[in-house]
Amino acid sequence: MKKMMLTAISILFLTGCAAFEQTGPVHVKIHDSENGTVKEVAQRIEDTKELYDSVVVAADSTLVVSYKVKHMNRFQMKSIEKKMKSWLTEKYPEKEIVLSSDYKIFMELYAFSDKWQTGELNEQEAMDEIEKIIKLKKEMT
Amino acid sequence: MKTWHFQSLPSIVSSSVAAGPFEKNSPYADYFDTFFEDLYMEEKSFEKAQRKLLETSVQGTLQKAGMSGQQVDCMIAGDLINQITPSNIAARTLGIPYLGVFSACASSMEGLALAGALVDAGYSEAMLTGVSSHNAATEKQFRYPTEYGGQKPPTAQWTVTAAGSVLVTGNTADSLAHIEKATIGRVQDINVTDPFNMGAAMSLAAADTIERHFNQTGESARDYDLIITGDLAAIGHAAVKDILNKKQIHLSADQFLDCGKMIYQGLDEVQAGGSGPACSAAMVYGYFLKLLKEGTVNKVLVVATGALLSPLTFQQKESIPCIAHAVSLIKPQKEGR
Amino acid sequence: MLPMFFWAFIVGGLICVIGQLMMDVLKMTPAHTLSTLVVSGAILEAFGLYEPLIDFAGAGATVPITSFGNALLHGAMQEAEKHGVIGVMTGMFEVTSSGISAAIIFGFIGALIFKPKA
Amino acid sequence: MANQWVTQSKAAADAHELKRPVLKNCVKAFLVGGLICTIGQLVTLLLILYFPFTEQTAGNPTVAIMVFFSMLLTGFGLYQKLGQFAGAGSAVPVTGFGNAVVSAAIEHRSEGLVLGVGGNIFKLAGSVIVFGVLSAFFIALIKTVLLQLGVI
Repeated sequence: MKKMMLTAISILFLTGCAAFEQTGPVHVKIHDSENGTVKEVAQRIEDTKELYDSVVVAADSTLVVSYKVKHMNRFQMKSIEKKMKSWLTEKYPEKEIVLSSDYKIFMELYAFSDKWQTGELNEQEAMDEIEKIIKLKKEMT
Repeated sequence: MKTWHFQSLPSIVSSSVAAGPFEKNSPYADYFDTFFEDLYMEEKSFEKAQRKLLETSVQGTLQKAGMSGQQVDCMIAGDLINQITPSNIAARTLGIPYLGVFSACASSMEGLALAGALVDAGYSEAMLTGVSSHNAATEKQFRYPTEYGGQKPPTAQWTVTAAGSVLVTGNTADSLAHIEKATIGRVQDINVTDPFNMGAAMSLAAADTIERHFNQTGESARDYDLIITGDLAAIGHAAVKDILNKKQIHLSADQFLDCGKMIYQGLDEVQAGGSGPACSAAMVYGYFLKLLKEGTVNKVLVVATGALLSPLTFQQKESIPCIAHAVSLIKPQKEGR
Repeated sequence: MLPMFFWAFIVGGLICVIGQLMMDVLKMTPAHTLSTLVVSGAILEAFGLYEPLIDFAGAGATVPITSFGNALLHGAMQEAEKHGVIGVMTGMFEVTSSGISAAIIFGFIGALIFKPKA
Repeated sequence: MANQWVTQSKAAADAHELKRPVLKNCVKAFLVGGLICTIGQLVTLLLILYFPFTEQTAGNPTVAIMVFFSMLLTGFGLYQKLGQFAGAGSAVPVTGFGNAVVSAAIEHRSEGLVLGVGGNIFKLAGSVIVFGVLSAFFIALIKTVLLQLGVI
């Protein structure tokens, strides 16, 4: 992968979790430059009433967003995703945008942000991890 | 065709019933001779097990009569499996001249009527006749694989795993019963297409044969202690009673019995009751012959019923043709004839 | 995740009730019932209704046989998007192959180690 | 005259027919079918938690695992008993498909591996595959053509 400057910040809003899910909000900040992006996306998700719990990871080339859909709104999961995606693409045309409401992606992203926050990963490792998650997401069947 | 009157009153001299593990639960299990512990009966397939049932039953019958296979003129046997192979292969093992018959579950009385006729006419001195059925082999052929989890409706019947056979000879005082008359049935069809509702399909065949038997012999229900149908089970048996009532033939409840209802009395998993050629054979050759021998009853009419369907015919939406053969048996006559 | 279990139970159970009614009321054989359900799954997906049901009920929609029809159509449509009409034929088993291959493999293994008990 | 007895007999038989306990059957089908799907959901969740599967990709291995369970239950003679109790509740889930395949394979083992098992394995389940494929083919064909024509 091309060497790049990485900025990644994660913000988590966690509400209403089942017993086996991690809880507690986490703020991770490395570089200030993507701070605005993360806050903006997180705010948008919080404002969308069908959604809860979000993990937003922003690097300068990639934006990975994961959230959960309230159960009764899962019927519209695909259209919500479409709406969100078009909003993000419009807003951040320069970034590769990865969007998922998949529970597995959410968990992986959460674990990643945890590791990033405790400083276990350097920038390169973090970028590799993100790539892995993106690959997992793109597997279709 | 007229009812056959067997002037010489051929004798049933011995009988034997071999049955599977489930039949041990039957309230009439005490009247069956041999039991197998599992459905395979030490054989490799259910079809082979069914053949073994028949062989076991025939050997039991011969043993009780103190005879060997060589002394028997002919064996008449039938079953439900394709081309009645269990009977054919058992005949190969036994080495007795052989006639295969098929009237589905009515094969038992078809065999007995023919055996009686051949002895009465003087063509034979000793005839063996028997039938067999095997629950799993029959399920496999007519319905689904045995392990398939299909739900059976309450009208379904449970094929009896057993074989019953008797030895018929010329009239002798030392017999279990005498064969007196036989009425061969006509094929009747009341447009039932559900193979899980065979009792209902067979109702008219049974009623028709009973009516013809009475008309042609000049007898009435009062002449018989018992009138026993083969495997009509709960629905068919009740329907036959209604039909006979309309035909002005009135049978009382304790006079009109059904082997299919009796053999599994009190067992829930069998749905409407028992079926299969061995159902009537096990009950008649095991239980009712004992009653005749003891003199508890003087005269019975056995009306074995058969549904003449194949998996092919009902899949082609053909309704189920049915038949019933009636044989009247009387208790041993000490003085002979 | 907990509501998922609840809805899997409800939706899966309801699909089975539909099957039961087809067998008991319409007197259909199991083979007719299951074939009809598979076709219904494909039709529902044609109108884009089955995938949302899976999102909502998880295994409640993927475990009943209806999902088989959905998956067949899904695979066919996916390939059709890439390769046009020819893809309809080639993509058919892309998504469903696991169920069929599992059935063949376990069926064969079962035949080797088990005997009918009856 | 004969015809009259046919109709009368049919009427008599119908009068005594044992009605299927539809409501009871439906309740049992609902409970067992629901339970099987819940077990499927549990399998899916475990696959997501402990293996690299997403909600999207966990469906296939779940089906395979459910068919495996079905093989065991069929082989030990339990699925048939479950089927009598639950009816469609155990027939409609993919475990019922597995049961149809496995039971046919086991049943025809006595006729050899090629003609018996190979030839009969889809004896019951075959129609499901045939009609699934046929319907999917025609629907996909129509949909693709309509998409290309820009109708939808």
